[in-house]
Amino acid sequence: MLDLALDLLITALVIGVALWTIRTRDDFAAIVGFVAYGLLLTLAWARLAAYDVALTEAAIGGGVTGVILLRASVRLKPVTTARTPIGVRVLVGLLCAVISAGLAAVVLLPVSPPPSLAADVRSHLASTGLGNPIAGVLMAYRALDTFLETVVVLLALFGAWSLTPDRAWGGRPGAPIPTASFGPLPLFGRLLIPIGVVIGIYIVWVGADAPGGKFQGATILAAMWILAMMAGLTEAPPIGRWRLRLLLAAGPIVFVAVGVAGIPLAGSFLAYPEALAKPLILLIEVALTLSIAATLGLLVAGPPETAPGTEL
Amino acid sequence: MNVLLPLAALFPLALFALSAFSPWVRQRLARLLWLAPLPGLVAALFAIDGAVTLPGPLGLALDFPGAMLLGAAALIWLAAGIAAPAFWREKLETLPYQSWWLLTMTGSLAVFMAANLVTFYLTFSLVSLAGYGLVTRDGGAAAFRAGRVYFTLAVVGEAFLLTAFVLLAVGTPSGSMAIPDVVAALPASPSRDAALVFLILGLGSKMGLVPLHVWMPPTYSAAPFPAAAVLSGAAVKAGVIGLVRFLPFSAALPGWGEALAMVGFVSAFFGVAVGLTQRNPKAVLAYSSISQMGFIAAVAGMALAAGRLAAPSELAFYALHHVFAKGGLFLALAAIATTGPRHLRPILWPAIVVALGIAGLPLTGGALAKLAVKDALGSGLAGTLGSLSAAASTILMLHFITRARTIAASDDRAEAPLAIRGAWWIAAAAALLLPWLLFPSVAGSIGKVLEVKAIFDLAWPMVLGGVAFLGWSRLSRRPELPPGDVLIVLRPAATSVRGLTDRIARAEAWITTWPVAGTLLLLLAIGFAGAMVAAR
Amino acid sequence: MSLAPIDAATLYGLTGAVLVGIGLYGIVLHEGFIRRLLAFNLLGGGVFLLFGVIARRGAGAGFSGDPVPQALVITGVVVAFCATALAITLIERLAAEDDANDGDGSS
Amino acid sequence: MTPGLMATTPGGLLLVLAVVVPVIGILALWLVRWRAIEWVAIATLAINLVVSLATLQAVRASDASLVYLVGGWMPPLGLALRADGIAAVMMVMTGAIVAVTALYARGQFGFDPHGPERRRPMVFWTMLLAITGALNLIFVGEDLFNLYVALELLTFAAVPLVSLDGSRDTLAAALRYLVFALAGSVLYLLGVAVVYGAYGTLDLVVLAEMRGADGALLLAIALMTAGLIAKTALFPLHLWLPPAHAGAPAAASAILSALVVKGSFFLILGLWFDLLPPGLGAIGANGLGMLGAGAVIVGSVLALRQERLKLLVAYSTVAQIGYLFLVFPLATGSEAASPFASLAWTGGVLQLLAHAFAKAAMFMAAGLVYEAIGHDRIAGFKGLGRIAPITVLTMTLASVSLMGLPPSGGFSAKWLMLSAALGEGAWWWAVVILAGGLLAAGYVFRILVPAFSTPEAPAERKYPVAPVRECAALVLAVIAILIGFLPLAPWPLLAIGRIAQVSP
Repeated sequence: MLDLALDLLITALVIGVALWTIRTRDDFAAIVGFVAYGLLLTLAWARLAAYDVALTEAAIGGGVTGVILLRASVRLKPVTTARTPIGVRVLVGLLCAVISAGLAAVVLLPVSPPPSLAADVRSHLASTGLGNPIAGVLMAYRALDTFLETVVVLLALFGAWSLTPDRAWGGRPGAPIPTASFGPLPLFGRLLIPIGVVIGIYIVWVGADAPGGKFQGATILAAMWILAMMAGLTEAPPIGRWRLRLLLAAGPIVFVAVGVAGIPLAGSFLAYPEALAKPLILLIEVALTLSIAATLGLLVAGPPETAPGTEL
Repeated sequence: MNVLLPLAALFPLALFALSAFSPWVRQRLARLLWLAPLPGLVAALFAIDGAVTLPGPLGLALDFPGAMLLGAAALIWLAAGIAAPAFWREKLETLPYQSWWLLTMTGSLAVFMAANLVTFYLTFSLVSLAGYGLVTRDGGAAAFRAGRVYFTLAVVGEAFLLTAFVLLAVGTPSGSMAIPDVVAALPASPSRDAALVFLILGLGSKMGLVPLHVWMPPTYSAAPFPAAAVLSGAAVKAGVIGLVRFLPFSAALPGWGEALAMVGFVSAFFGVAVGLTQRNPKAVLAYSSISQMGFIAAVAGMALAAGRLAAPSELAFYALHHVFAKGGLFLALAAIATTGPRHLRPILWPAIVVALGIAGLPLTGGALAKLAVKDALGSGLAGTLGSLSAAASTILMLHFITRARTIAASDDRAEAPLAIRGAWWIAAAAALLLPWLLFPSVAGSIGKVLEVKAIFDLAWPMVLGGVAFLGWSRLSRRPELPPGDVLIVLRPAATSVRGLTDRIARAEAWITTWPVAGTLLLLLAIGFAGAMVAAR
Repeated sequence: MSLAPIDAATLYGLTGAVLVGIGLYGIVLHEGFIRRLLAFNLLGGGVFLLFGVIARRGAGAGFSGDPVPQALVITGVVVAFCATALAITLIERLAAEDDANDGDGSS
Repeated sequence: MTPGLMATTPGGLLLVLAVVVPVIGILALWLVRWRAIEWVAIATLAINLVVSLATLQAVRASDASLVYLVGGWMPPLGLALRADGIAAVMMVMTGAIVAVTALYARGQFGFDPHGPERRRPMVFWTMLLAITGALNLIFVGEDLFNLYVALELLTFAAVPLVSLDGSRDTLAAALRYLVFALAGSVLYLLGVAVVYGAYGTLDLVVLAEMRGADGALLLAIALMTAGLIAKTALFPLHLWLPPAHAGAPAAASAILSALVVKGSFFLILGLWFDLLPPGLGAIGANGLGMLGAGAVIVGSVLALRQERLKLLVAYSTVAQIGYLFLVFPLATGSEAASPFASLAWTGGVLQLLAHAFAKAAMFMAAGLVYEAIGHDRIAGFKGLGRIAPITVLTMTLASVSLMGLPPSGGFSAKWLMLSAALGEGAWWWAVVILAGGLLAAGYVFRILVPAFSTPEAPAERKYPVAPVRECAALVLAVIAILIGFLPLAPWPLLAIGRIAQVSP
């Protein structure tokens, strides 16, 4: 009963924050609302016993997305616009309500027994050497999805870079940051970053058998990198630098190499020979973590805005 | 000899391609235009009953009616090709005009050889659409206005024709697209009536059957003489060959036949009536074409009603004369316009003979044409109407002659270049003499032509027409209508179409605003779900 | 097919359905692209929650939920983030262009 | 479960290559020396073309789908790739157009092998490869979520092409495109969730065997369809297309208009003909047809009114997409035992092919016109035939196909669809097809007439254009024509391996 009350509270809060985020006329307030929404969703995922997802939601859905939104909010002029006529709002509201009602009907009238692949996942998990079933899905059964996802992430970065002004191509990502080599931030950074890096690596490492994994770990690593950049401890490398590009591409390259090696060794693309499954998967995860961390960090930093040549 | 068919069709096209890539050819192209139809002429003489399958859906075949029209069209293209450079002189140097000329010619010649539906549609479209370039050749607001009307009617006509062809194909169980096969299957086809309606609409818009004739007078008025000569002489016959090819003469369809005949006679008399209100001799000739094409449609209709197997040759023969007569008279106008009174006679006199030949002047080619279709019309009401239409044509042709004189050059000693005069004389000779050569193969013994009764049958309508013309010309106030008559009524409709597109554009601008599009997205999601649940 | 029990899964499922509605409303009606993007992310949260409910209901074989939909959500969250990052960058760049133009006083 | 369907077939590896080769190309592109990037991209696309041709050949030879179980895992747990006849045809179309576009785009965007690295070539070639891979995956993917990832990949690759130029207008167009497309994707994803909740699988073949007329499936299909038509820019959801396709550089517009919108369309085909239980689509299919009809009319009318060539061509795409959706009512209304053997089905595929080639050619020609005379205002086209004869020839041939004159792919498509419509007695669809043809003739003539006419003063070419680029555009236009030489009858190839035929 207490559980249900807690769930009720969380859902009420989620919906309330969502409504507020939509309703408020202040863009910045809406962004703050959205970050709060992300945190609440994390709770919701935890309540649904989906800890991997909760971690992902906290790290990416709420975390990095929130950071990027805040980055934008600082730069954008607040726009207040006239409200649409009430008739339109009512009409759209009705239509949305109809769709919600349809989905609610699907939720309220489930198929029984509920379809599930849990048993299938379980029965084949041993052959992957993994303990975390979600890692099994991501790295074995649906490895193609994951592989493409890494390509999507990379492509999003290239897409963001495509918005670089022509003169700034090859420069360092992001707007020039006024370096704060003194004050609390560098100190804070020096203290926090090593801890964060350790935690990030740990999350990747346990991801094979317990909740965690490359995306969540990579997010923490990326966060530490961003922190280091903000603290003036390091600078983002110019986007033209070959080693940076190799770092970005390393994950997909290792992934595809292991995948292709699977054709002769295990009979299929993205199949792992049973004896080597776990080490190979870990190898991919490590490479992906590095690449994703770098990609996320650079996505947060944004495309270059100043011409190259001012550095080095 | 089969190779002559693709050669005839593709030679003008090849010349066009060559000119696009070779400056040497381009510079001389104007003087070479007359060469382009020669393979067509040769094919008409030597490749009768040939058939060739081309790649894909295309195929060519030539039968006797097709060969007559192919030869005639090639000859008028040749004559006009001789006259054109002399008429346009230095203006000819520009390539685009010549490319339109060659493209139109390709379609105009190949349509007579089309063996299947796709080829016919292709060639029919080509002659229609490329003709736009000829109509608007000399620029000017009137030409572009006429061009728009021409183009609109052309594409509308093609849409009708395409519908008809698809219906023909759908109604052919064997799946064949060969014209003889689809026509054989037509009488029993479930979509027979619809196919015939669209066929007549599609071909009728090319032939200028009322009320799809509105493009013809403004177009011929605006088009330069050589262009008008080939358009009226050769291009229009794409519609005639359509009737020849697609009407199922092997099966008597009295209802359809008589309906077509009625439409035809309406055009025949309407053309004369409105033609008399025209002052521009080009417009008069255009209305004469409407009238003549109506007459052909009437003959085709009566033949269809009776299931007359000889109809294709007879129709083609009649049309052959019209190719030379009408094309020739436009060339004659070109000559008259550049000739002063002193040298007018050798141009005008043949023009009078050829013009009256259209009305059936005894012993001319036109008389033979009338005699060839006499049996198809029969001796009943249709026969009488046929004679009356000859009387009407007489009036119109006399009117034409009086109008033609007025455009003669004012410089007394001016004389048209030999090329133009020569081209006209070639066409006139062909109009007067060629039917004599072909008559025996179409309608039997030449002796029929010389019988007293035949001559009388031809003569009395002309006398009647002559008398009527005298009366008409004495009227002090004669009505005048603009070329294209009912087009005047349609102008406001064009404005309202423009208004409609304005409204569509405004609606589109509204739909493409974000909230509206978003709302539509939601609506569609809900709508599809509703539609599928409803279907359950 | 019978009515679902009122448990946590159902509750969150209904929440997901409501969030979808709220998100769609925002996408359609907001003027500014940053707000549309926020609404898109709200909407995404709702969709993922629906996946989560499906996962929860599919618990079995010793797992607290069907791992497959959970894995899909993880992939989906990352993809949604990428979309957001790309869109935000576009929005910023567009704003910068507008600023530059305003500064010129031209166009 | 049919065992033959769910095992990797010989040649199945081709499908993996179709997806992986472009990805490897992208990775290589960012790692090789700057001066080599064009060669990397072109080599990748050449290999891709070979792979797609080999796929088509393998499908034809075996008269069955190619299947590959990725990682050896059987659906529903694992992901399968599958190429049936129509997918193979789509792959070849994509491979060919992308490869020719690459030739057209070589040396463009300020590419200077000896200068410093530049933004636009890097972005263009990256996104071109990404689009190729994403489309291949869309054609061979079989898992609805896997397809979602492919769709997003496609969108993320397409958006930077729209704003490649970097001007304010193109940025705005790209943003509008991206956010509207995202709204579409999220609706699609919603449908995926509903499907998984009801069936516990996302594999189309498995689903086709399990499907029943339950509400969840219908809701899912409705949501996914709505999302996908937003991405396809079907009227009235086409708000993003004209500015995006008109604003992108010519080579990019060619890809966007010819191929990218076809990706989401292909998925709608799959949903309606493979997933939707038979008999339930009748009303909805007519609805899709009506939207298509609206697209044909409104798109064509708007095309008639444009002053600029690229906008005209973009609106022509709106109209031509409309024809594609006429397949739904025509093929579901067909009396043939299998809709895939029907005239309408072949007509629809032909329309897709013909439009892809003709439109790519048209956009490339528009780019060449711009380069030749420095603008693309139709009113200023006088004398173009003299200045750029090959380009005008390209436009003419492409136009012949767009307006449906024989012999051309556009004509064959029109003919087959008209045959289907009139054969079924559904004359109203025939009226739409014919009206669209009339309007297309109108807008095409608006371009060609001035191009063929003689200028008052001899016009001069502003900039030289490499003949190979003119020929690239011409080749695509010629292919659009050559498609018209294929037999005017249903293609057995398109029926190979359709899911609905193998399941009861």
